Amino acid sequence: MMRASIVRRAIDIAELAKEAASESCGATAVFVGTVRSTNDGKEVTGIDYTAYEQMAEKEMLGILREAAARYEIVGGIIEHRIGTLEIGDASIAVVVSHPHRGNAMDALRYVVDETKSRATIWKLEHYTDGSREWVGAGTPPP
Amino acid sequence: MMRASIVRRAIDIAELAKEAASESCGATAVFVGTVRSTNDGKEVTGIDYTAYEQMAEKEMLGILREAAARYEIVGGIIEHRIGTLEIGDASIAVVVSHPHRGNAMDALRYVVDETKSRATIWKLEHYTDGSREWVGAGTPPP
Amino acid sequence: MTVTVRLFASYAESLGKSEVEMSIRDGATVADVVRSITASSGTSRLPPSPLVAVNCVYATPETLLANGDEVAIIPPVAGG
Amino acid sequence: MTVTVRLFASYAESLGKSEVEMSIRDGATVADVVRSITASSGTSRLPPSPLVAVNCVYATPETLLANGDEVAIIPPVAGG
Repeated sequence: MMRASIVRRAIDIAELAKEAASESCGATAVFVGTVRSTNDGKEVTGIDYTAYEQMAEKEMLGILREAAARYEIVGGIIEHRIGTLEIGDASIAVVVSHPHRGNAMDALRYVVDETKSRATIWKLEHYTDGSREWVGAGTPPP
Repeated sequence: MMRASIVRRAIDIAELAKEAASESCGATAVFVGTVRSTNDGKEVTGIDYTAYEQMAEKEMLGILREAAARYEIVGGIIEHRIGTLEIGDASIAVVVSHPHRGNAMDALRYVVDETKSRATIWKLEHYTDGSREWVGAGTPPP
Repeated sequence: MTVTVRLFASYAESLGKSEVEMSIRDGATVADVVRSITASSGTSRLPPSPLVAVNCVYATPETLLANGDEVAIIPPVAGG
Repeated sequence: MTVTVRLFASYAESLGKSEVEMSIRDGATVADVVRSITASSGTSRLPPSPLVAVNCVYATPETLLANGDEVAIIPPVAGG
């Protein structure tokens, strides 16, 4: 079970964990990224996420397939939310499942790191002083 | 927010993630261990978990404090369920939160591995052929 | 022939649009489209050789374009 | 004086009980209690020197016991 989706609604972690689970898998590892109140010392009020959706979903599904090949995960889901998010809102959730815990956690890190650096998604941060900034964190591969 | 509990009811992952979250933390990492249908090639029907509860909770809280010292996690929760569990039931959930993802995932692995090897908890596996076995996976430290 | 050029995030903001239909000559490349976008907008916020995907696959400046292609100019990503 | 001995998992099963009140002499150690438990049960399922915790803190065979101590004999753990 592999799925990668750009969504415009709240992310439901419990649902995702259930979806990625299977009877053969004793280990489910989950990462949830939320909008935090400060970034680089600036007070954040919220973030607008935008995406090149079709390509982001393709790239994220590719990342899950790479994780399946490297770590033999059985289930893998990425949901990335776009739109206007407030402090504490979940912007991304990654869930992977494997019979054993080591591989599940290795795969989790791989999928989270690769998604951050490769998915065609952008964020515009808004600050308490009224300013805003496009965050340019990663560099996608050629 | 650090908490370590032995529980006798179903583990609610979404609740735990909410409990461990804070506005300063952009990253929440979660591990869920579930009873899987096979172990060492044998077909499992269920597992009875027992614990030396008071010591297990003390040990698990100690592990969370170690993770806070090593990885500066802000929130950390361990819930371990005991009693008779069926295939697919969650026996353990670990949730840690940190401003950044790397530390959250490092801490998750530390807490999960240490809990497995140190918490005074035992499992009696039941198999489809009617046999049963005390699983002796780890060795606690002296 | 015609291609659709897509712009995102800071690039879309600098250029004041997120999608452009563009007529190109036969044999036109990714580099031609990028030059044309930069010239028409008079902006310097696009790097000289930005990342470009054609139909959701990363391309090089020399990649030849075909009628109907979607040419996306990709700013540094920042998901998560 | 009296201590409470607690047994778990396979040890509790082998010995047919999970808790024993035991009278000990002054100066008795963890090793004395372990020997006594093994002798009284006639079982060989306890290792000669199992892990023992006194009041939830791991102890050594030489650890001296006090009245009211909880002495837990700890099988290899297998949580998770």
